[in-house]
Amino acid sequence: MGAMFGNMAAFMTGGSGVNLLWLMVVLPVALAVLAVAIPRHAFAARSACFLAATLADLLLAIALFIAKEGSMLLRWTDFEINLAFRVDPFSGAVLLALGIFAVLVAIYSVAFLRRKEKYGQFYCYYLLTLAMANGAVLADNLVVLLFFWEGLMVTLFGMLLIGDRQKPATAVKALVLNGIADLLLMLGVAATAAHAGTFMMEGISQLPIEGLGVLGFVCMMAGAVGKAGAMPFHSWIPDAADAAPLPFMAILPAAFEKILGIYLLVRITFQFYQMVPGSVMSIVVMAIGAITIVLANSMALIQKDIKRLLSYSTISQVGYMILGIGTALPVGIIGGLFHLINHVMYKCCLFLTAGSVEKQTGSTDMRYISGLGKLMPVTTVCFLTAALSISGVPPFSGFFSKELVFDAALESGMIFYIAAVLGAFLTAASFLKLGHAAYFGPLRLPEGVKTEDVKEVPGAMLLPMGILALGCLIFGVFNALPLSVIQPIAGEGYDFSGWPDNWTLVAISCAVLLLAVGNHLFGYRRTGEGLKAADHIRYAPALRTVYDCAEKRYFDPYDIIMQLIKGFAWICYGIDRAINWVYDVFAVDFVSGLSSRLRLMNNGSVGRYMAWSFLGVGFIVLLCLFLV
Amino acid sequence: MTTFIIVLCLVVMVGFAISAAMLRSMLKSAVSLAAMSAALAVILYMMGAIWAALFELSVCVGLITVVFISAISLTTPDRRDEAHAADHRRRFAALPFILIALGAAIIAVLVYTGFSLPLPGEEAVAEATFNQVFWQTRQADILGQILMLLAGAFAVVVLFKEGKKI
Amino acid sequence: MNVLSIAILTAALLLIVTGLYMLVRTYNMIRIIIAVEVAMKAITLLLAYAGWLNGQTALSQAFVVTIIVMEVVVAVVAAGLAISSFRKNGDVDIRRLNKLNG
Amino acid sequence: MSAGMEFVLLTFMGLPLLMVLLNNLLKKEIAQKICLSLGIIAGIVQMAAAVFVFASLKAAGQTEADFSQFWDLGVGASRFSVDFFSLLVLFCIGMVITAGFLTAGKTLGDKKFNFTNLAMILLLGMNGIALVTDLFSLYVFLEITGVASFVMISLNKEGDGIEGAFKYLVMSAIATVFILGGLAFLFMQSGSLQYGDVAAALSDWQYAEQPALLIAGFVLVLVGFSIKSGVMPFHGWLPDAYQSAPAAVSVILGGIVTKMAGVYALLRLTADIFVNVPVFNQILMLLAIVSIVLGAVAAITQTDFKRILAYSSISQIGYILLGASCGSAVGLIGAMLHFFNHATFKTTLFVNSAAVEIATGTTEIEKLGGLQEKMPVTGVSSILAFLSTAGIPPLAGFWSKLLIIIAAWQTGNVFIAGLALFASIFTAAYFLRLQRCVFFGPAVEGLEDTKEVTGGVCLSSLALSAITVGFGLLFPALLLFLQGQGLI
Repeated sequence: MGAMFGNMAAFMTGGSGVNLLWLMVVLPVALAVLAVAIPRHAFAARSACFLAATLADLLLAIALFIAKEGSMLLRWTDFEINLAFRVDPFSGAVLLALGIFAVLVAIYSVAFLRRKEKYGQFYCYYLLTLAMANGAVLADNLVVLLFFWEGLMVTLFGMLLIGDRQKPATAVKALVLNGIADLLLMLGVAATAAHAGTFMMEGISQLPIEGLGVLGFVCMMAGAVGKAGAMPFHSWIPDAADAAPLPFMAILPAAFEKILGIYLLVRITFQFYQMVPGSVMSIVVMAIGAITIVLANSMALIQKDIKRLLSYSTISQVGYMILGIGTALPVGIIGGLFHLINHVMYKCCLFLTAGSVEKQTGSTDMRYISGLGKLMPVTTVCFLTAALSISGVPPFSGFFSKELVFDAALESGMIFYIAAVLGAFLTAASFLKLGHAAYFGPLRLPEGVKTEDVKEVPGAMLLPMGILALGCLIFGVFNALPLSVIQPIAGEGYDFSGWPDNWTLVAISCAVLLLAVGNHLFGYRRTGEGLKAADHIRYAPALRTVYDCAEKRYFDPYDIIMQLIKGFAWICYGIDRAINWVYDVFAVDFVSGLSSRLRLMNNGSVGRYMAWSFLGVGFIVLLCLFLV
Repeated sequence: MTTFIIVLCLVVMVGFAISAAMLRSMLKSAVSLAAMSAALAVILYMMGAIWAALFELSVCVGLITVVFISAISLTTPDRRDEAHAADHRRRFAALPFILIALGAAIIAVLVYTGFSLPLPGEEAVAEATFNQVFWQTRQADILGQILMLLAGAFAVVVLFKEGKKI
Repeated sequence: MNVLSIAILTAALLLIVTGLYMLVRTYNMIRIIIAVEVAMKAITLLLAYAGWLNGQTALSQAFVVTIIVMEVVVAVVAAGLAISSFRKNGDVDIRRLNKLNG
Repeated sequence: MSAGMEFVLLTFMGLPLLMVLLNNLLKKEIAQKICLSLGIIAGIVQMAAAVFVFASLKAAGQTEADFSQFWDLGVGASRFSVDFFSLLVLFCIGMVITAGFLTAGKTLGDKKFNFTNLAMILLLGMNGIALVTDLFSLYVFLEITGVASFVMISLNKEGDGIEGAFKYLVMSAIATVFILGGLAFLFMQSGSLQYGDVAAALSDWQYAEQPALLIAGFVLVLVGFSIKSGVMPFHGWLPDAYQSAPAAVSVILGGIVTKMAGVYALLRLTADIFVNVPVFNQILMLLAIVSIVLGAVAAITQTDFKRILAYSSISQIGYILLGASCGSAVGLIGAMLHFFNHATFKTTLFVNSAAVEIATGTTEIEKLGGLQEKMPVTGVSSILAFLSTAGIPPLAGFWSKLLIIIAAWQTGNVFIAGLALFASIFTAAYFLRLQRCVFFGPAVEGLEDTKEVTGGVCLSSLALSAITVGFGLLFPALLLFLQGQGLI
């Protein structure tokens, strides 16, 4: 007992001085509980508690980022499954990023969720998600990592259920897809631990990818990529966009899941395992990235709803990061991570602008809204900044990270470069369409919404959007700032800040952008509507069939799995009926029959009771004769 | 001599027990019970348990019989039930045969296995008198008796008092 | 061989069996109480005999005296219940007591 | 041992006696008003005293303490003494008595005065059972407990009370005959009925002069206490007695009385006396598993709230006895904790049944329905108690059941352990049925105006639910404490 407390004390203080690591997890959880405990009507108190939690978390993250390292260990079993936390420069930076986005989206959510039902649940899940994400980043033990990873899945499920409790199909879909990814991760963790001979992450270093390592690497990578939302684990995100509150989209699929997935991917590919440029594994990862870029972008292009378009675009941007990291070249890794930071910023910002639109007009469907630019100028400016950044227009941040990824892709193979450039074209085209349709052009509002009601959103919602939009610009112009943090992760002596070295690539990128503008103008001329600017691609001869199939969800991996499962279930049905009969009919009849017999036995006559007792005595005596 | 008296009393006890079971009249059953108690008192006396014998005589033969007789007189049904009486005889007809068979079986088993419980010699008998033992070592029981009598008193209050109103 | 031990044990067992047989077979509440008393006589006999056997006569007497007191109170309570039942139902037939079942 | 503690020890026997005296010496009008408060005071003081004595014993490093104040006892005397288990049980008794008296205010009308007298005698009887160290004194206090409960069941002479009481009396008398017969045989061999002496006489019972007598002795004792505790197939009287008792009485009866009279005694016997008699444990284990399964099965088709609880009691008693019969420290501790838990959650449920009876006038579940919205406190505490009974983590019942099943597993009787685990499904089944019929679903006609019962009933179900939840959450700490004591 005493020893346990001593252990606990050492755990909390980290041996010397105060250890903040455990606070990163415990504090949000505690405040989540507190936020729920506060009465429902005290919106202000709950929100204050909620904001305080995210702010405190940010402060802790800053402290850890500055401290750069620290660790703690609570030994609870003999076989290495210990609660171990560790922070190093990389995870410190990731924690800081999580903290910043958590605060920004939290401020936005408070304003967004005012006068909405179930905001308390949202706060609670939000803080729990934060705690789980912190735990997953801090974990220094594979089992602990897995624990927090699964915790994220649970909070994700909960958040999706807030949106539409009556039709939990989306939540179930997300749960199934994430569950598959997590199962793969679990398998990967087991294989990796067996391969390395330890669960402690600090003890796993540069394993060769061979034998058991192949299984471990592939499965863990699938888990990480699945969390990040790359194909084929992506299909719940657009559906979630329909169901869940928008701050959820901004924080989970756009920010946290990307950060965590890519964080784990980097850890796997460069710490746990030794991925060599040009190796089979590298090509597999790059292929996933490239396919994701092209397919998701082409889906994004044809969407008519802002949220769905952003969701597909989110998926496609993951492709760039995976592609960059998959090259295993320093420039690719740095590009991928830089793109991650940029992506999270502009995509967060984009989702927040979409949230503003929804808050004011009640819809995000571009068929009903148009020309909001004059009514919501600040939102429009933020949108524009972020859209320019995501399209890769210099000197916004997205341009620089994309250039790095292009560089690495070209070095790894022409095909990947072509895919990346095609993706850039499609991205630019889809955001041209989005911007044109929603913010410019003639004013159009959904039925029942009056023009005078639609005005700029409150300051608390503008502030996070503004900060993020500004960030897009700053990280582009002063790109040395983020790169100085990212570059040490790939190794010593790399410097990719400033203007890209390869002017040819820059020229090609600019040409692609111009091509996208030209394409948009062509489409606009043909149809006369910004929304339909991409229709010539949508209804192009060969693509038409493919898109039709895609819209009917023939390519949705979840639906394919479900079809397969349905077939399997049909086979199982017969067996199931038989077993069910045993449970439903046989067991219930048997038990209720027995119960009725026992009731008859107790017929109210004391003589009967005595008779049973004497029978019992006789039985015991007989038993005694046998036993003695 | 002691053995003879005790065995005789035992036979008397079993006999009265059978009559208590089989006699149709409740009153006679109660009296049979009293007779049993009296026989038991004799046995107790022969075993040297004088106080116990005294209590058995005064309480069981006296008090309990009074309780039974008053209870019987209070619960006499309004009508005599001849069918019930015949039924009673039928239900208890098997008892003597069961007892004879069982008794014979038990005696046979005990004799066959050479069962015997020797009485202790004089030196092994504890010196303490009933007074010493009862008042000095059984105080918990005495407390229990007091409580039991209290409980009996409250029981009488609850069970008999309000009955008059009905 | 000891006649006394065999006789007392046999008699005690027969008394208990008589009492239990009466308990099961009778329909009269008062007779049930008598049956319990019959069985208790056998117990008294056994306890006194046990004390006689191991030389603890005084202790066994203390037991017997206490048992007698307990017995009386139980008999009084049981008689009280029988009388209450009689006042309620008009007789002391145990077969009437079957409202509670199942 | 401090003098203060000796006085505190005396409260276990002295205070209820004092309350009886007070109740009867006061003017009748005053007594009618304050009698329930007297009972509540007695219950609460008993809980406090139990905690105090426990703390003093811990502080002094002792495991048991005799009553020596005012008692000048000879050698080999029957004396009162407490150890940790008795203290736990005394605490339970105080708790249930308090809950019973809190319930009595709304249910008993003008019978409060007699109720108080009898409940105090009952309390004395139960305390005696917990405190004695002599088998014969145990019988004496059993009989006191029995007589007091017979009268309390028939307190309400208009209802079925007399029937239930008489059945209980008859079965209890048979049990007494068996117990005393067994004691006589044991006494023949041991020459004393002190727990220690009997245990010594039984330590090598195979080599005794007449092992048959000892076997007869412990079989008879086992049977007697089994009847008293209502184990299947000796259970006939138990549902009838519970169902027919007035609400407040069934709280006390179902919560603690039959457990004290039968189960506690059996626990004492297995822990202190029949340690070296494996046969005893084997038979007990068999009875226990039969009770667990059949009790739960029988509860499934019952139609009366209290009767379901009664059958559930039979099943739960089986769990306690299963733990005790394992013969290991883990099993015994599991049994003791389950004893405590059972006292808590079953009292909660009986208080709830009393609340339902007060609010609607019936306990037949077919006539009830949709009370959850009308009686939220009752409904929620009932759910908590039922989850604890079914052994759902992290409520208290889960932990004790877990210990019991682990202990059963360790004895090698995997089949029995599995069966005990499996029976939890039946537990869940009958409680779900109860919950659905009484609390869920639409309100039945005629019950639209039902209101939550306020006052003592509500208070006691809340407090008991808090204990169930709190104990469940604190259980790991308790486990660490027990580990620290070297008990498991």
